[in-house]
Amino acid sequence: MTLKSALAAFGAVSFAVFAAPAFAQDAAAPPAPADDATIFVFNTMLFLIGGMVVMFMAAGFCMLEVGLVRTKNAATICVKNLALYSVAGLMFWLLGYNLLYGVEDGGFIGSFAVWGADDAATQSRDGLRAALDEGTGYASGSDWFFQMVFVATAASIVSGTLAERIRLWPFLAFVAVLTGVIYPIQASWEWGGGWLNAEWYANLFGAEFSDFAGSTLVHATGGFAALVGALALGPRTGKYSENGAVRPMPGSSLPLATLGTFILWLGWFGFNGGSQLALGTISDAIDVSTIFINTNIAAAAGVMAAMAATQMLFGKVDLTVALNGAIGGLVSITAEPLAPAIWQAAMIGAVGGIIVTLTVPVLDALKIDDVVGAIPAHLFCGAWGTLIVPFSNADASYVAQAVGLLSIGLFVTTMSAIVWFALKFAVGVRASAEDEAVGLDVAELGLEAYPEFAVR
Amino acid sequence: MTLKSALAAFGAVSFAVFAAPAFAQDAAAPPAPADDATIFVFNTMLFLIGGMVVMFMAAGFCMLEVGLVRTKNAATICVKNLALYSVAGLMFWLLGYNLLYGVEDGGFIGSFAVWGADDAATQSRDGLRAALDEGTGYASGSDWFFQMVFVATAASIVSGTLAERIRLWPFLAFVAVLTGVIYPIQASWEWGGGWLNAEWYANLFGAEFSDFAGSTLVHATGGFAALVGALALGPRTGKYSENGAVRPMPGSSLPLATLGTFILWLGWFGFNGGSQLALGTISDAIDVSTIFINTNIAAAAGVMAAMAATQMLFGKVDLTVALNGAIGGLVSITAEPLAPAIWQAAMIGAVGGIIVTLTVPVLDALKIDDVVGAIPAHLFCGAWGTLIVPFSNADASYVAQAVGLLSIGLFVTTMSAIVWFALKFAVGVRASAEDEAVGLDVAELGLEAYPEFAVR
Amino acid sequence: MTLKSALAAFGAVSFAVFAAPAFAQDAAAPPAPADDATIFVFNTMLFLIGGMVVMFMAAGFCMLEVGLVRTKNAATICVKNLALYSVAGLMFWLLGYNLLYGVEDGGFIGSFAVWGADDAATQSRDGLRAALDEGTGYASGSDWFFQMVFVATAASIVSGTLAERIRLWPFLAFVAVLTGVIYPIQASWEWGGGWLNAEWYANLFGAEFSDFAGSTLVHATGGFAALVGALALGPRTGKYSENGAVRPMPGSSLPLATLGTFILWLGWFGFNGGSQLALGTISDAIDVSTIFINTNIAAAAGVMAAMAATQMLFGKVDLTVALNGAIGGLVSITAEPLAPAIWQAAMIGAVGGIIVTLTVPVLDALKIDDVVGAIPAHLFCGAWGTLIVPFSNADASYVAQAVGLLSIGLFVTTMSAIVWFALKFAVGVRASAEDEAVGLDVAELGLEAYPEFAVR
Amino acid sequence: MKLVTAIIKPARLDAVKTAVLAAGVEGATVTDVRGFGRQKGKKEVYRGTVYEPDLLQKIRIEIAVEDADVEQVVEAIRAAARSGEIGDGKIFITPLDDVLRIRTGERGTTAL
Amino acid sequence: MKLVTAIIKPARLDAVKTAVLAAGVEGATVTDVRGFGRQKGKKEVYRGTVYEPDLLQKIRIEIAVEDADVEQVVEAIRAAARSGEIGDGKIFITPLDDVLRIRTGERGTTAL
Amino acid sequence: MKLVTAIIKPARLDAVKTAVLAAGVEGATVTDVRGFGRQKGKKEVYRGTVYEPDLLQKIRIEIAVEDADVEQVVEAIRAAARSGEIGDGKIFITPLDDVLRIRTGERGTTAL
Ligand SMILES: Nc1ncnc2c1ncn2[C@@H]1O[C@H](COP(=O)(O)OP(=O)(O)O)[C@@H](O)[C@H]1O
Ligand SMILES: Nc1ncnc2c1ncn2[C@@H]1O[C@H](COP(=O)(O)OP(=O)(O)O)[C@@H](O)[C@H]1O
Ligand SMILES: Nc1ncnc2c1ncn2[C@@H]1O[C@H](COP(=O)(O)OP(=O)(O)O)[C@@H](O)[C@H]1O
Repeated sequence: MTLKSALAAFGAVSFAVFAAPAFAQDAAAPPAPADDATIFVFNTMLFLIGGMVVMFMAAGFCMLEVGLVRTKNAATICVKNLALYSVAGLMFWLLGYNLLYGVEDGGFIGSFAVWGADDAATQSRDGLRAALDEGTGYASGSDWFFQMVFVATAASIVSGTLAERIRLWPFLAFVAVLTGVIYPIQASWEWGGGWLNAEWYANLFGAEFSDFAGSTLVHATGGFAALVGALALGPRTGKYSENGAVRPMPGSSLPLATLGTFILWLGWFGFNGGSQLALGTISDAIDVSTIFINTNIAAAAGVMAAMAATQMLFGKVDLTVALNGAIGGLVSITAEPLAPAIWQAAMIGAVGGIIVTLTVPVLDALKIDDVVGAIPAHLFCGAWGTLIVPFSNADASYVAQAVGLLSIGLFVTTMSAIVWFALKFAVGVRASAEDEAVGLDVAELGLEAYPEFAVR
Repeated sequence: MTLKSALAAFGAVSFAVFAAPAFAQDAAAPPAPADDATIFVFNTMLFLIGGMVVMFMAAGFCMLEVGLVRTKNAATICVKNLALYSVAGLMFWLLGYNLLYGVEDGGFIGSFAVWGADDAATQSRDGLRAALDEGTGYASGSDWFFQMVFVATAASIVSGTLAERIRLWPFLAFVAVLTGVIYPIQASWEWGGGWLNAEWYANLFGAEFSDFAGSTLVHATGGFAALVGALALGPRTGKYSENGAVRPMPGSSLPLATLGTFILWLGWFGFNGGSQLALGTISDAIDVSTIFINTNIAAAAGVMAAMAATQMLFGKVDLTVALNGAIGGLVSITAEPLAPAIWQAAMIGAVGGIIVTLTVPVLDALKIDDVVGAIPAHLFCGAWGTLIVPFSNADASYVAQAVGLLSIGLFVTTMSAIVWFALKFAVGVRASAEDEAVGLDVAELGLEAYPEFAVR
Repeated sequence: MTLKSALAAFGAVSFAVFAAPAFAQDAAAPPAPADDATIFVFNTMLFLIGGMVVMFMAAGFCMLEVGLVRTKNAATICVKNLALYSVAGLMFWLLGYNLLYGVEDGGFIGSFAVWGADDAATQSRDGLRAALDEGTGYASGSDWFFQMVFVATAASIVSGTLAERIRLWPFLAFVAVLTGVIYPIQASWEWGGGWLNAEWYANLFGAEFSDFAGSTLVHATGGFAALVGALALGPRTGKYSENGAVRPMPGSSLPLATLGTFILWLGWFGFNGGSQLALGTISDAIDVSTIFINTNIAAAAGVMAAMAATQMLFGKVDLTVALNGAIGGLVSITAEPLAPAIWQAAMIGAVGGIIVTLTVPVLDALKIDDVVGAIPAHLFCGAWGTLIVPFSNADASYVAQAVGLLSIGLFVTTMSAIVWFALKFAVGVRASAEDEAVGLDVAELGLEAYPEFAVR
Repeated sequence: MKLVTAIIKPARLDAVKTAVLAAGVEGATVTDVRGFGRQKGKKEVYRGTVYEPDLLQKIRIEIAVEDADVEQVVEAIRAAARSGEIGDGKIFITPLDDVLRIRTGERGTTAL
Repeated sequence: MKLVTAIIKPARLDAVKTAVLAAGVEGATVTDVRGFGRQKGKKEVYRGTVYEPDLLQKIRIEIAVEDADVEQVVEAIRAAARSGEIGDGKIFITPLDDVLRIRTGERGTTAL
Repeated sequence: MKLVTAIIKPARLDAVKTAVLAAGVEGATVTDVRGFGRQKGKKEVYRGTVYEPDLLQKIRIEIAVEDADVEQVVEAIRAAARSGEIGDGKIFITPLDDVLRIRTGERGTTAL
């Protein structure tokens, strides 16, 4: 190698790899960044590992729900959770991803196209650098995987609320539309770079809409769909008597519900941490760490707040509300897990825990039958988390947050209503009263979840 | 530092680290690879993280099996799963690893030697580079760990099939031989670089045998061992009456079985993804992402296919078959999770789900009592996945796949038969009819899995 | 860029990134290390991923304990585990971390200050290098997260021992003091660089105290606190009759206890592996791999030893003791998971399994009622693991280990006794005999863990 | 006095309870039982195997009543438990020599 | 009519069911119960503690029969339930004043 | 012979068992049941909803005794089961025509 070619090579290298430390003599300069290939792998790993634990949230929702339904519907809720995760994956491949990310800047809907991996952009040195600059320096498949497991989460929320009375196949039909169409369209408005991120929006409402990991896009969306479903279906037979009395139908296995909550808590590190979308730089690594802490503190505060609130209001700690409190805290911090100071995260989560405690009975008073408390935890706390973003993030605006939340709420509610009522009239969504009485397990599946156990 | 030494150092650097971008002026050149130490760490992390989630599959199998046996055998299946994972780890250290990887190129069996970490090769710059080129640039211990958890998987398969009637210690004796001897020898033929990878084999049958993550090597092997065990043991007392009637013995806790399936699904990302064996380059990161997607889609398709098939054939969705369908889809894609297009992965997995649905009753018709459906899911789908590799991978040959599968099947079947019958005549493997009636928990362990629950 | 600036930049680069291969011509030289930013990210990932799986141990403890208590106290143990993890996180933020790591070299106690992230040191090139040299080259938040989940582990141990008779809020008060004050102070002596690491200590006792991942600092500490609690509370009503008979109160769900054990086993890879505190270099990656192997082998040996011991002593394998054996093996290897050869790790773990088997009945003979066997597994095996460190690590001294263990034992015992008795006299810690009879679930929470299941 | 023991379908428990309370009964004891009789289990398929569950879930209600109230109580149960399908169950009437209330030690009909 | 109530070992349920069906019985009601008597629990070791379970799992079968069939049914149960070991159980015969079939309202032996 | 059937609070089972053994009883059969009567469930709050459980856990003990022993056994049960609070339960005494020990075929009081 001649001096000249060595220097030429070197020049390229210093541009490509060492662009930052141009003033490299200065010991106080920021550290040289990792090289681009390394950053690419780190980013991809973030999605894959984060995606794995978020995938495991499917098990968490399943356990939470199976623990909170009665034994006679426990196998059905298992089938639903297994199937909804499957359907979500298939629909997000066939339709969802490109509806979400195929949207134009400032647009309202993406494109109708089956997704396929495309890593051409990152195969050249400059292409990779450009991708890293744009925040897309990762394997395209890892991104798909990560986004897919998010969709499944939204669907899980619905299954919990509507448990014990919805028929299996109509439920899955709704899930297919939710995960293939409704969720992607509204998410495209924000994460796809659609109109909630448009300049006119920011000008009009003070800032772009901001939803870091999906308090609104995932959780409130699932919650809205669940709420409309609960209204379309009506409550479980016998849940509310005419005289206004509410009949408790206690969950059949609180240990499994607790396990489910722990699994969800675990998964949330992937959910929020992975939403940083990058891990290849020092600052990304620091940010992901901050997100882990805020996520954990918010959940912890949600638990303690729900425990304290149930103790004070009802004279006893209610485990099932404490579990909802953990979820409520987690959902609350999801819109902005990075910006808050720890005390802010604690406060945001604690309010989430209190919201859950207060609104669970409110839904019952309204005769909206939400079997597992998903509407308080995901919808109400999702709204709270979204609206409180400007408290810790100066770049956000309360008005912009409210407008975004309402827009998405309106869209999801309308679309869900159309689908629920279409299904209702076309095929019927609700199990017959008799099937409900014997339980969906025997009625729909012809088996029992706990066949040997004597059940009262 | 003088210019001369600087340039000398630089020259070395450009060779070591920037070998690829020799034409570094060209912006369209591939990105510079990460440096060797980084690649080494990435590769090691892939094994460690992948290994962790595969390790957790031991819990998944345990939960799946405990949910599908009757309460009176539930504690015993827990002991078996805990112990088989332990035995597998010890045997793979004492015997297995070197029997597997100590094989000569084209050979039939490795060496008899206790395994010990050896990282000498990667301690020098050139040694590391050479190791990376050969695909062995990782901590030797991380490789051992990853391979070890695979062995445990094969043993788990056996425990499910033979549940509710096999005695504890003879079962563990079989596991010791399976994980220390039988599994390693057959796996050496392929993953050790043995005869299934030999040139003569490729010449004779059109290609080397190809089994990316072990549809045959792990799953069919476990399935063959289980099948022979089921024949050696006979069915549970009362399972088949003389008039041909099959008595269902429903699983005692479908929620736990569902949890187990989700854990297995999670673990499979490590199982298949980790089998890429490298994560330090852009292309490896992309490949691992592809593997994640195909793995997930195959499982999802397996679930939906099994649900649809049970609905059509039996008039009802059968949750337990849907769970088997997930496993069937996963096993089917395991032989080749990288090459298929997504639609191919979906198809491969869906067929897996259908295979399971159709063959579960066939085994019953043959009076082969497979308590958890492991033979359909692991053996039949393992065979299917192996044979279908050439559908997506042009480098594979149908004949080569069939010959490999049959060879391994023959070997594992013969060896297992020898061990099962030796155990049968030496110490007896089957619990007495009376012990079976009261349940192995009380008979063998002197306790009950659910002592306070009233059981019908 | 002029030649001069190029060369200047280059010089800096070669110092920063390529310091090691100064003699780069030598192919036998060690491989060039990864660049500093990469190492930073790797280290941070180790903490985050390790921390995630250790966090999941909270679920593991919860399942182990809920499986080993009776149904009537199952919901309460769930609340306790959920809340203790929450309290631990909050207290370690408010008090614990700085009490632990704010200690002076050779000191006895850290500072009273709320923790906040501080990543200033690693923002400059030289600062980062210095941090890496000192072993602190990671995101400060990732470190906090990792240490926090350790604290929670210690608290989990206490909840298991005292189950079925301790009241909820007093228990949580104790947990707050344990995780906010007691644990951090004693841990500061070793991990904070306090007096157990002082030169005078090493001179006096032959070596510094050595506890890699916390056999003493985490497990024995939890065990001491639990032991004092058990003495302060007394045994469950009816457990021991005057005539010396012990009434077994079998765990209500051994499958859940088994699941919990598998989760703990999984988490332990993060617990011990993450305690390497670094993953960015080849040697760290190799070390972490070694730790994984030793951790796994010790647990496997613990299981098999406990199974063999119960078989020989009691004539039957006892699943619950085998589960304790896994934990015992894991705790035993935790003081030194890196230095032992595999056979040493196997031996250390096996002894742990035997210790558990032998001491579970001893506690009963002493009428110390440890509901889940946490004192044998965590305290006795923690002591064993600590004392045996010099067997494999030549830099440790038996005397130094014993002195450290006793010092910490004395401190934790004294502090715990003060807190337990203060709580006892101030508010009372023990549920009334009547509450104990109906079960804490109904008495304290007003609900049942398994409300539909008929319980004997 | 008589002991009236009814074997009914689980889904009818609430209705029967309400009915007997309305008929003046002050207490009853309920047991989860299984029964077989003319009613056959619905054919089910489990993992591809068709079978008929042979023992069906039933509820057993025992009520101690004064002789004078027997017919009224029996009729209340019958009306509330009846769906008209096979398997609705039976009511058994057996003699009851004496009753004692544990709390007070009262005997006979005052103990009911 | 009589009510024949047998307390048997759980493992014998299938055999007894088959036997009474063969003896002309058309229905029966089964309850999971626990019992104590001469039979002692097998000594067990749990976590190193030796103990004897004091209540053993039993099955209670209740069959309403016509007076004429009592001996035949009792004998069928006895033969099928017997293993010859302590703890095989008991058969109680108690008077049954009347029976009513809920579905039809039939009374007496036709309701059996 | 008589069949003495007691409905008691679950927490009293051990005491009652000890008492009847002391009173010379050699065996008994125990069933988990639920009951309603004068005793009301404690008001509970579940997820913010106040409710009263309507069926309470009880234990049913059946003991076959010789006529001569009836009062002694009844008194032993009463004393051991009594807490003095509403809901302590009832003891029913019903006629028992005959008993058979399955193992030996013995009938009558010798079969007890
Ligand atoms: N001879 C009998 N003795 C005791 N219980 C019976 C008897 N016959 C029926 N039963 C109980 O009554 C239930 C219903 O009886 P079945 O013959 O199925 O229908 P039906 O009540 O309409 O005649 C059975 O499941 C069983 O529990
Ligand atoms: N006096 C009794 N009253 C009610 N049930 C009894 C009585 N004696 C025995 N039993 C029941 O019969 C079962 C078997 O009785 P046991 O004395 O153990 O053996 P055996 O039937 O051989 O005499 C007991 O477990 C109990 O359920
Ligand atoms: N008439 C009855 N027939 C059958 N069982 C009854 C009757 N009355 C009460 N019981 C049983 O006795 C239990 C206690 O009765 P309850 O009226 O609550 O209190 P007390 O025994 O103090 O009168 C009830 O839960 C029920 O199981």
